[in-house]
Amino acid sequence: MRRIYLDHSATTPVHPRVASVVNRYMLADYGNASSVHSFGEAARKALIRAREQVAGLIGAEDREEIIFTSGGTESDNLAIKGAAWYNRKKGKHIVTSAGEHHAVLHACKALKRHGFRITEVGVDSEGRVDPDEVADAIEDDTILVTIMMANNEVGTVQPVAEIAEIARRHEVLFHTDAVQAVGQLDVNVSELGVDMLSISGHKIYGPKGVGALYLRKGTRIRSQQHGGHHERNMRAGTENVAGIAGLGEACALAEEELKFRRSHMIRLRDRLLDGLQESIEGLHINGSRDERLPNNANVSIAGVEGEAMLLGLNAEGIAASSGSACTSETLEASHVLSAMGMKPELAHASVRLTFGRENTEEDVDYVLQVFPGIVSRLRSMSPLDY
Amino acid sequence: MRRIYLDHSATTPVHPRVASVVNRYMLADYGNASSVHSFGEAARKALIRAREQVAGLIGAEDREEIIFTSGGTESDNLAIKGAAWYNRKKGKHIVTSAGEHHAVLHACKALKRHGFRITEVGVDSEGRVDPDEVADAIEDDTILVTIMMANNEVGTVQPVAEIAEIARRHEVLFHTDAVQAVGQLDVNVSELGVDMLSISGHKIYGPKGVGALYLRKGTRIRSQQHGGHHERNMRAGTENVAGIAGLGEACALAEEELKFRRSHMIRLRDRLLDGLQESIEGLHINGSRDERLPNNANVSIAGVEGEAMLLGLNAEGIAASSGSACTSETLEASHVLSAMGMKPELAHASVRLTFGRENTEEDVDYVLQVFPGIVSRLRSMSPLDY
Amino acid sequence: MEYTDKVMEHFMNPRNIGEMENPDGVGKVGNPSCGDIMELFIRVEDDRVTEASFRTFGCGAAIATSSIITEMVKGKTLQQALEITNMQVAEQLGGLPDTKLHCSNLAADALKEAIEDYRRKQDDPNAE
Amino acid sequence: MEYTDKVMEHFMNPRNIGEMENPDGVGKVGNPSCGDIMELFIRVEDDRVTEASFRTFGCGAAIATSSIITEMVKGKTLQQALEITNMQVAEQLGGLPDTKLHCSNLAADALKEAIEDYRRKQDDPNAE
Ligand SMILES: Cc1ncc(COP(=O)(O)O)c(C=O)c1O
Ligand SMILES: Cc1ncc(COP(=O)(O)O)c(C=O)c1O
Repeated sequence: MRRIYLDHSATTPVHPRVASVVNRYMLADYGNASSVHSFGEAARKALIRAREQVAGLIGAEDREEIIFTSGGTESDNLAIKGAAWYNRKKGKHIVTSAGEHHAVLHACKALKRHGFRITEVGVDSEGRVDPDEVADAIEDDTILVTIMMANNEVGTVQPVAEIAEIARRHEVLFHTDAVQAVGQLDVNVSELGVDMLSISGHKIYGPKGVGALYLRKGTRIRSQQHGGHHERNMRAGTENVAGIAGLGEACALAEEELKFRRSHMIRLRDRLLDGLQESIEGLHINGSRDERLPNNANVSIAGVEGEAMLLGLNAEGIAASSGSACTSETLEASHVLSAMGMKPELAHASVRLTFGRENTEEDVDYVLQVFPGIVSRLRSMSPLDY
Repeated sequence: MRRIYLDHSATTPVHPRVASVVNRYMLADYGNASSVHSFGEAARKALIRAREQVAGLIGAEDREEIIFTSGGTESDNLAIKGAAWYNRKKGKHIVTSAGEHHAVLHACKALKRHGFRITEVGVDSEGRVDPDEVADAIEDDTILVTIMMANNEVGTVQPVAEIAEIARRHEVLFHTDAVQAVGQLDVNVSELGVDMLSISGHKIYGPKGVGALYLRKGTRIRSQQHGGHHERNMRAGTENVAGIAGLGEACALAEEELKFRRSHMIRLRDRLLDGLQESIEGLHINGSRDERLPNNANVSIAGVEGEAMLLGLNAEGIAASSGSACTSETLEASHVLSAMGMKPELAHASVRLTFGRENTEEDVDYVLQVFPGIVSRLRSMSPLDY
Repeated sequence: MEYTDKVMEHFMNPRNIGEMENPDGVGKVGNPSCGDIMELFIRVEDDRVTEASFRTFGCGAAIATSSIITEMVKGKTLQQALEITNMQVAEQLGGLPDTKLHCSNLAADALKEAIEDYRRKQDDPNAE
Repeated sequence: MEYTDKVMEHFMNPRNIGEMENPDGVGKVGNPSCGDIMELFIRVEDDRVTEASFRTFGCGAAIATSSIITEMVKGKTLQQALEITNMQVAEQLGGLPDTKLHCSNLAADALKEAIEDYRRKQDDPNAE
């Protein structure tokens, strides 16, 4: 059966070039980067190279501004908890938004137990944060603003540079979760003016279980994992050399391909959205149509539950995701769609299709060919109108 | 040039069988384990299988007792901080030993900032912890005892079952860092009677950047990394499916090979230690000769600094490590050798050679052939006597 | 969230779908905010369920449980039908994933409502 | 902790090793607890260092700096010798890793001590 993977915001396949780098450091240059001998030296060189590759992609000035972590979740946790604990004497207030990833929201929530206060600014019906609301939310004892660069569910791109400017004006640290943005948008830490920025390997054709935190020179945070003196004392634990080298290679690849990826994916995305809108009645596009990730198509299809659509699509070989309660571990509809003010029956009826570099127009046409049939089959048994 | 890797306690090469599993989940079954579709299903199955493989190796009753982490350091941090925060209302005192890995010692130290008290029991001249001292160190508000199973530097094996029994008698949680023990010794969580046990992939021919924490059913700790509901809410972050599958395979391999590994490595180790003692004057074996990891040879060679020996060995193609200050990031001699009461000049003169499954008698003979020459060359320029 | 083959078979080929014309009893459970809405229609003759059909907005488990209960209930007396539990429905499907067991396994509840609806109408033939 | 080729060359083939018989000056720096001990011996004629040798317990950097300073100092006047800095020694080796720069880069200190020792002996020829 034809299998079409359209869930690249959940995770991407590892690019063969990345995999071959990973293999080199698993099988040949397998040393521990702390070792004096030649195996250790090869590992250290791999770390330096990867740091340069990551720094290069995001326009960091110095490779030492890159801290390797175990993924986007850890990067978010380290940035937020690290900044909070380091600055706790200056203040205990953090500003974030209701549309953030759980890695951000739950890291903030964990800090509440320790007396930190969290303000979640809302998002509009397209999922956008209003910079003025962020400005209003900043209090005297605010120490950190964290707003994501692009939303993982609806693909909405946030006005991060503008918000970073506001934070800077108030002398508050600014962190952005750029896990979905990197590799699709121009991400330049200088132009954005961010102090910290989170990256995850497996969203950009790199390995799972590896990520990075950009930490602007001079920005001080408190380490969250303790042990050896790795990563300039910011993150203990034997460096995942193979994974880090893979992340580096994935970043180099992203830099090479950025233009192609963007135009390629926008073309596929728009072909899909236009086609779906033509062929399916009662379809609603979620998120901003303009300020949107190139690879993200997210729609709600009135009267049809999301998981059921995913199963139907999967039976036709198409891999997608949904914000329906039935696909979340908490059994609640997507907090992002809810924050956007979407009615529950539409939130449960959402489907997200996210493109990757290897998708083709034929893939889109195949989806357009089978999707309407799935919808009408499910609608034929649905009690809801559309 | 012949290259002989004798630094397996620092890290091991990834076994080809493990690498091929990792590759499968990087390139083919690359789904996110949270996804509904078939790619997600393949990933979920990989996690289940790996959990069973890890549980199998350490005799855990239920695969759900295994929590995957980013490595031994994170497992130690999660166990210690997780237990401390969960039980903080019961008490704020933790007992550990001076010979623990920094992942344990520094996790404990980090808790001090939050009002926890740490007692470090000493070790004897062979690096052993006295169970009676642990018993004496337990106070009314002790909530956790953490003592490693085998020391990573000198290879000394601790009387963990006995200490676990003491902890249980005092109704205190017991954690052991078994990062070096697993794959070399019989590690059975039921027989040992431990509540928590740390494992790291890259010490057992698995990938770096992945590890596990055994958490006995019913043992409650507080999660340290927040985000999605992964790992039964104990550890957020997209599961490193390829790495976890690799760790699982490495555990399966360890179970198959355990007997062979032990006898093979004991033979090599003893051949080396006997040979060195015969050919080098002023040589001192560090750690216990009997209660010792099969793969660990650690010696101090009076009058010769450790890093210089490593460079000499490396020039002959031999990869080893040392407890000398010059090979540590802190520029202090090994805290383990110091805790054993070793004089600084001997601590700085230590060399650790740790065997792996692929080493041979010829490797040992080659070391025995070149090592004495390196020592006499360095001694010829040393002002110290031996 | 792995479904058994039986669940997938019922999801892909659900039995007895659609609204029933002039049903003898209708049961509705769930609500849009929790993501599952189930409507069960029954026809009753001589105190036995002779026909059942459903309309469901919900996940795979919700659809499969709806489908299979329309088969399970056929030919059963009302008393027998009332004894069907959600657990039995899940068992008939070869089991359901844990989370689904607790949230999308409502078919037996819908059947109970349908039977109560039937009985209410019997008691008061003029009721709508 | 990467060493330059020059460091490794001096480490593998150190120049002028060993205790000097009847040196004109001896400098000792470092101590066992910090892991580096360096002894530098000099012979002085007409206010110039004509010969130098060393004994060192220490890491690669310690040995290489000891070795190279015995070459650097040869033929220099005492005044010129005193002007040699640890930094210059490191530069002659093509640089040293950061940590080594601060801890095992003691050769110029040893040289200074040796020259002071020489001068002390000159001032008081009976001194041991
Ligand atoms: C926006 C965003 N932030 C953070 C994460 C977490 O990253 P990771 O999957 O590497 O833990 C993800 C993906 O899951 C994401 O999409
Ligand atoms: C005894 C011991 N504990 C913990 C660790 C840390 O594990 P990891 O290297 O996976 O962070 C190591 C190895 O570095 C170790 O030897």
